[in-house]
Amino acid sequence: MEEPMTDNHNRRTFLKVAGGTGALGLTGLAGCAGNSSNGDGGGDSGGSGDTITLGGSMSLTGDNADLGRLYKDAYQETIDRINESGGVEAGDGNTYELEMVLRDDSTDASTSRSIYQELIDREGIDYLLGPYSSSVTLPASAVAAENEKPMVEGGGASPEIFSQGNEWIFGLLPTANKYAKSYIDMALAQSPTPESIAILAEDGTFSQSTAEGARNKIEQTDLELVVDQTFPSGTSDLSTNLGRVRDQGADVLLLCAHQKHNIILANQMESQGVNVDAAMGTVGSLNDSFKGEVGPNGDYIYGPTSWDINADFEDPVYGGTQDFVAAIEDNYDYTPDYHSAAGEAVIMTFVNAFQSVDELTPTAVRNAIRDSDPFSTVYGDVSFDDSGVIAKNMLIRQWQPEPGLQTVYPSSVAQSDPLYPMPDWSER
Amino acid sequence: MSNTPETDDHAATATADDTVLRTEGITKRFGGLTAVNEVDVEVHEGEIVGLIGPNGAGKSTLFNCITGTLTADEGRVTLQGEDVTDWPEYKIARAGLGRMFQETRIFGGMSVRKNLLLAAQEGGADIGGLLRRPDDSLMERTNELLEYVDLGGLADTRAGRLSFGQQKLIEFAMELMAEPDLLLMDEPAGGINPTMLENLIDYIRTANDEEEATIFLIEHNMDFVMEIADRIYVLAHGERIATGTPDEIQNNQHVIDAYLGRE
Amino acid sequence: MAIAQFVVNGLLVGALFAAVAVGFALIWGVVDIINLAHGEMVMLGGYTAYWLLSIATGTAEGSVLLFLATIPVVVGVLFIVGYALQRTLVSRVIGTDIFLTLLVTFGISIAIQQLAIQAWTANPRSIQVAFADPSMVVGGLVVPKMKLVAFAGAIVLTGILYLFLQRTRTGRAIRAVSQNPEAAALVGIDVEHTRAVTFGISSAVAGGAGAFIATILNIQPQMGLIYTLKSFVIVVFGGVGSIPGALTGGLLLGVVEELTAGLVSSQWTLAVSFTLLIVLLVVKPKGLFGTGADNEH
Amino acid sequence: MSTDPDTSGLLRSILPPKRLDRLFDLCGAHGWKLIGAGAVVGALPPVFGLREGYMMTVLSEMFLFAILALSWDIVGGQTGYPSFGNMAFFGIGGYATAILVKDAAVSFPIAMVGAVVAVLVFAAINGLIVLRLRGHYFAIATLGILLAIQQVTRNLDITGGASGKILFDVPPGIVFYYFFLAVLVVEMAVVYYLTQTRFGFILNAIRDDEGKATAMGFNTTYYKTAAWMLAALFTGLAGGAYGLFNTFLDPQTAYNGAWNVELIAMALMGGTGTVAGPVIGAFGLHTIIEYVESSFVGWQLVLLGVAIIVTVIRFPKGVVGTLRAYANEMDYYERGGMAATDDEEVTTDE
Repeated sequence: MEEPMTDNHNRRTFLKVAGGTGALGLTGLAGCAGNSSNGDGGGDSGGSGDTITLGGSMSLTGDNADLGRLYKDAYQETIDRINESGGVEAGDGNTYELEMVLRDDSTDASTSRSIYQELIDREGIDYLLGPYSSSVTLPASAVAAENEKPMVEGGGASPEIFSQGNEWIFGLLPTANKYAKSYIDMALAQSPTPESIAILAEDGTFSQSTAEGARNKIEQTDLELVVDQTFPSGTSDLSTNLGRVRDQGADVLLLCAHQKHNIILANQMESQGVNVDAAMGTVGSLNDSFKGEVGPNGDYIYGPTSWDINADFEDPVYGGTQDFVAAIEDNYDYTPDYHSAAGEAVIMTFVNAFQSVDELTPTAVRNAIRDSDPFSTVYGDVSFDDSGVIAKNMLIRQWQPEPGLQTVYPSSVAQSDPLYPMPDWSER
Repeated sequence: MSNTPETDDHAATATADDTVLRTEGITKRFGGLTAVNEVDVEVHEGEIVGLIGPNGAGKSTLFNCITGTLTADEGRVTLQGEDVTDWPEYKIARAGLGRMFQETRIFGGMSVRKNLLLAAQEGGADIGGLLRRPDDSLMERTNELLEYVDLGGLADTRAGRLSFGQQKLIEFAMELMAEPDLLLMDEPAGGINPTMLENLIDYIRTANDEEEATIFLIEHNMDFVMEIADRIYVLAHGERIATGTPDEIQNNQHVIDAYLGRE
Repeated sequence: MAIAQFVVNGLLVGALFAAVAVGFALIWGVVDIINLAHGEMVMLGGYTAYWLLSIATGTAEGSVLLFLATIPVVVGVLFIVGYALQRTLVSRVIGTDIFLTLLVTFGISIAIQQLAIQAWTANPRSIQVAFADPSMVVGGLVVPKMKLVAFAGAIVLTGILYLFLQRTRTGRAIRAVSQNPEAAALVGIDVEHTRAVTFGISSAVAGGAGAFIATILNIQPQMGLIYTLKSFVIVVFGGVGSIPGALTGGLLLGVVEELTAGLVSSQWTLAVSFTLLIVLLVVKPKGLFGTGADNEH
Repeated sequence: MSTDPDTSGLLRSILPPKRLDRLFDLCGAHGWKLIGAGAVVGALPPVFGLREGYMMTVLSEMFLFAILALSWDIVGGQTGYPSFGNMAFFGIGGYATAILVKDAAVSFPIAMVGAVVAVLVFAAINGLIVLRLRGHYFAIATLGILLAIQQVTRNLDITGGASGKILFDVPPGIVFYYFFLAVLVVEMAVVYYLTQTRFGFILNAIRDDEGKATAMGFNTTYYKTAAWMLAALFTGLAGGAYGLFNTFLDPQTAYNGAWNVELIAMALMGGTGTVAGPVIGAFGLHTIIEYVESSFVGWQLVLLGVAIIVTVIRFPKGVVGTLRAYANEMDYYERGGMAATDDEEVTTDE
């Protein structure tokens, strides 16, 4: 689970050779059934002919190459399956095959911008797949708006992307300001009902957005915000801040930060004798490596996720979530995570819109995406609010001593109930 | 005044007009140590004056107080009739004080020619002068000076590549370029071979005779200083113990005692 | 009471800053090098302890005694690393431009840090030391036991270094080289070897501090820079080459940071540290205990 | 510490020092034409159709890095004050432009003027503090100021805090391509001209021996500050444009720590204290880093570290300096050997 905003990389990720890796067309990957007709494509396939081309830039090399691959594989697998089963029956009465052009931006904003500009100008592409990470998505979304082409993205979760009044961008990840919402709802549903909450937030973009969202949420509840502290990313000691949490007797603790600080949190809660009823870290708290570092100190800690691999949602292409998981595992030799599922939903968002428009134009497709009723994908139900963000809340998972990581909220998808309140350190 | 037996004998012989440098009661302490104690010196136009004394006598400290490198704790320094005691070092230099260092300091990373061009005062500090490229007359002057000190072929060589003796000549040529009212030289004869020493004595003499250069120099090489100086000051333990012509100094009992180490 | 707690928190981490900074001060004083790779020695020390425990127990967890048993090994390994760095790389730029000496240690810092990322990933790690009851309350102040152990460890490391310099033959050689390398060479001291030993013991103490840091905070390949900079602040405060100065400076920096975090806001702690550095450089360039930092050349 | 004896044998047969020396003389005699030719060549690619995309960005960034390295060298190489905090100028320029364009809604050119003013004011205050220090203290003080500014930027509202500034509606890439090229050409011309003037000589004199320069009557503080402001001016211009070029600015990008090292490494590898060196270093190192990053992902910073170590130990004079030393290796003996009666003391390096 990577943070969707790469504000933490300490150097500029350099540009790199794009080109070649791009025009994959339909020339299938090993393991995909070989229905690869019309793979020579490219060109002016936007509105006419029997092919629709989706184009975008993605982190295919560099620091985030591993994550970029999750999107690329999910896109490709989904498009291949759709074409195998005959393509998309669009609302204009024609049937289209899908084609994808994906170029490498190595998480560099200016490279990404020029790729999108080129895809639109040179390749005549009308439907854009978003890039990875918020800082790349933001400028890319501006290109989409300038050229009036719809962009659907599953890789940027900063609220800034959607607060610019841009009507051409749609995001499938709940934005950072929603990360804490479910957690607070969950805590308020427990007994004894918590009365006070503490926020400790790192001074990075993403963490600050998360904290801001949490503050807004808290205002709508009876919770009292007893500690609200920001600390620098470079800080490696939270003991003074945790001392505050302890002295103020906060019932619920929210740490808006990355894995490094989650580790410090878990260890220093113990050593500082901080006994809260619930504690959540926003990013990196659900990783195996987090739990590996902190051992039993990580028990009872919560974390948010936008997708649960154990869920089962219906999907018109795969059948259901578990079929999607199996397909990725079989064809690509790894277990998909929420990036993969969001990638699948990006394609399905376009497909759903193509099916419902009378004529295939960027504006019509944009309107169809915006006005669509919720539809089910392996990722869950998809529909968008007025700003273009998916109408979806985070799921909450918790490290439980037995059997381990469990989805605990909302109850409709929960594997077990949250262990609340967490036991005092002296009783463990 | 000082507790030396000498009284000021030169005040009578010199008129106020031609005094280039005058120090009055210069005192400099480092912690508990008094390096220079109430020293008075005077240098008149066209003179070559020597400053001698055993190691640690405070000669270089006195120089540093004159140039403004150090600020004297007490006393005054007057240059060409102007009180420069509290001036910053660069301003004193600009007022007409040149200095050659004991260890020879030139700009090793720059060409020999640039070293000389830098020393020329014509450019000045005004923006126009700073941003103009050196003109032909200046270039000609550098060529002349380099020829004069026999280093004409090295104009475009990096100064740092030159031998110690050559660097000393370049430093001297820079002072000829700058034409200061008063030139302080710290052990000019130190560390160079006899042939070059001969040349150097020649150059200093010529500068003194023909350009009427005024020179105040520290020296350990007694033969050299006795040969070249018009007058000599002697420092010991930070105090002026004698002054006079080379002959007078050579026969002065205080000086002999000081060099033999008697208190 | 709250202020007392902040001060205690500050002293507890400040001792670790001090243990890191003494080596930095020593190298600066003796070899006249600002070792920008000093923070990487802290990092390597932390990882060495981490892997030793992992090998011994299968996980990076253990009792206090087991953890303490790794310290001599960490110190030994880092001594070798420091010694080798000086002998193979740093010695080649001694006496040249200061800028080149800074750059070479900066290059070493980047290379070690990035190799560590390649070898161990950028994930943060920490050593878990098991205590029956991890924190204790003394007079109303919360004192985590492991922090107390780390505090004591840092003080002991610093003390040993101090005694080593004062009492041993090698220590005297180091001090001689620091005062006058030429004279030291004349009386038969192997200056190159002595400088390398200085690098070695400085790295060793930093590495030992790194092991303690791994238990109470965490370790990451990129953690070094912040410790190097803190060392610089401390040494500017305490004086180049001065071990008592570095110890005082470290404790004080810890207290200042925690007081800022407690009384103002923790988001300003780093800004305060760096501003303190600049102010100190301007008003007190030779340090409060200045023994010979030369501002010129 | 000059040329490597192993390779110099081969080099000697292909390119004897004499010929290289003549080449240097030729370049020296036609400096203005070379800069002019460079400007024309730099302006050509867009004329022949390169208007966007990867190569366009790479070239723009090469110009950008050359500006940064050359600016660093005005103070670090020419004046001998190696700053480890030049990115502070870049960040201030970037933020000033971003705030003016986004919050005050002024046009790009006017915002650049504002950015220049902001950077110069900052440089003047900053210079007052750090230029009193020398050596280690100067280097670390500049780094400290960079980090302090970064922290302050993180905590202010006007800069957008840690989230930074997003800039929409920016000019197209080609505008920045020509902007960076123009700034670079102007800067090269300015530095080249200054190296031939008294002002340039004084900067070099401060580098070689500041005490002596003072003793010769130069108020070195005045000249150091002027050089410092000049470096700040060009770095700030580059930063001001970069924010818009990148469409996004946060404290991490604006005060980029890796760039801060790269720009020094570029000047060092090309050859400090020269006009061509930092530019050659920027083009060369940027190309290498690009290549390594695409071919050996994750190793580019290892390479940077190793490259710095090797350069410092083997070629501290950089490409230009090493070649020049090689070209001039004989001239001392040829031109002045007869005068060198006691030349056992020839110092080969400072």
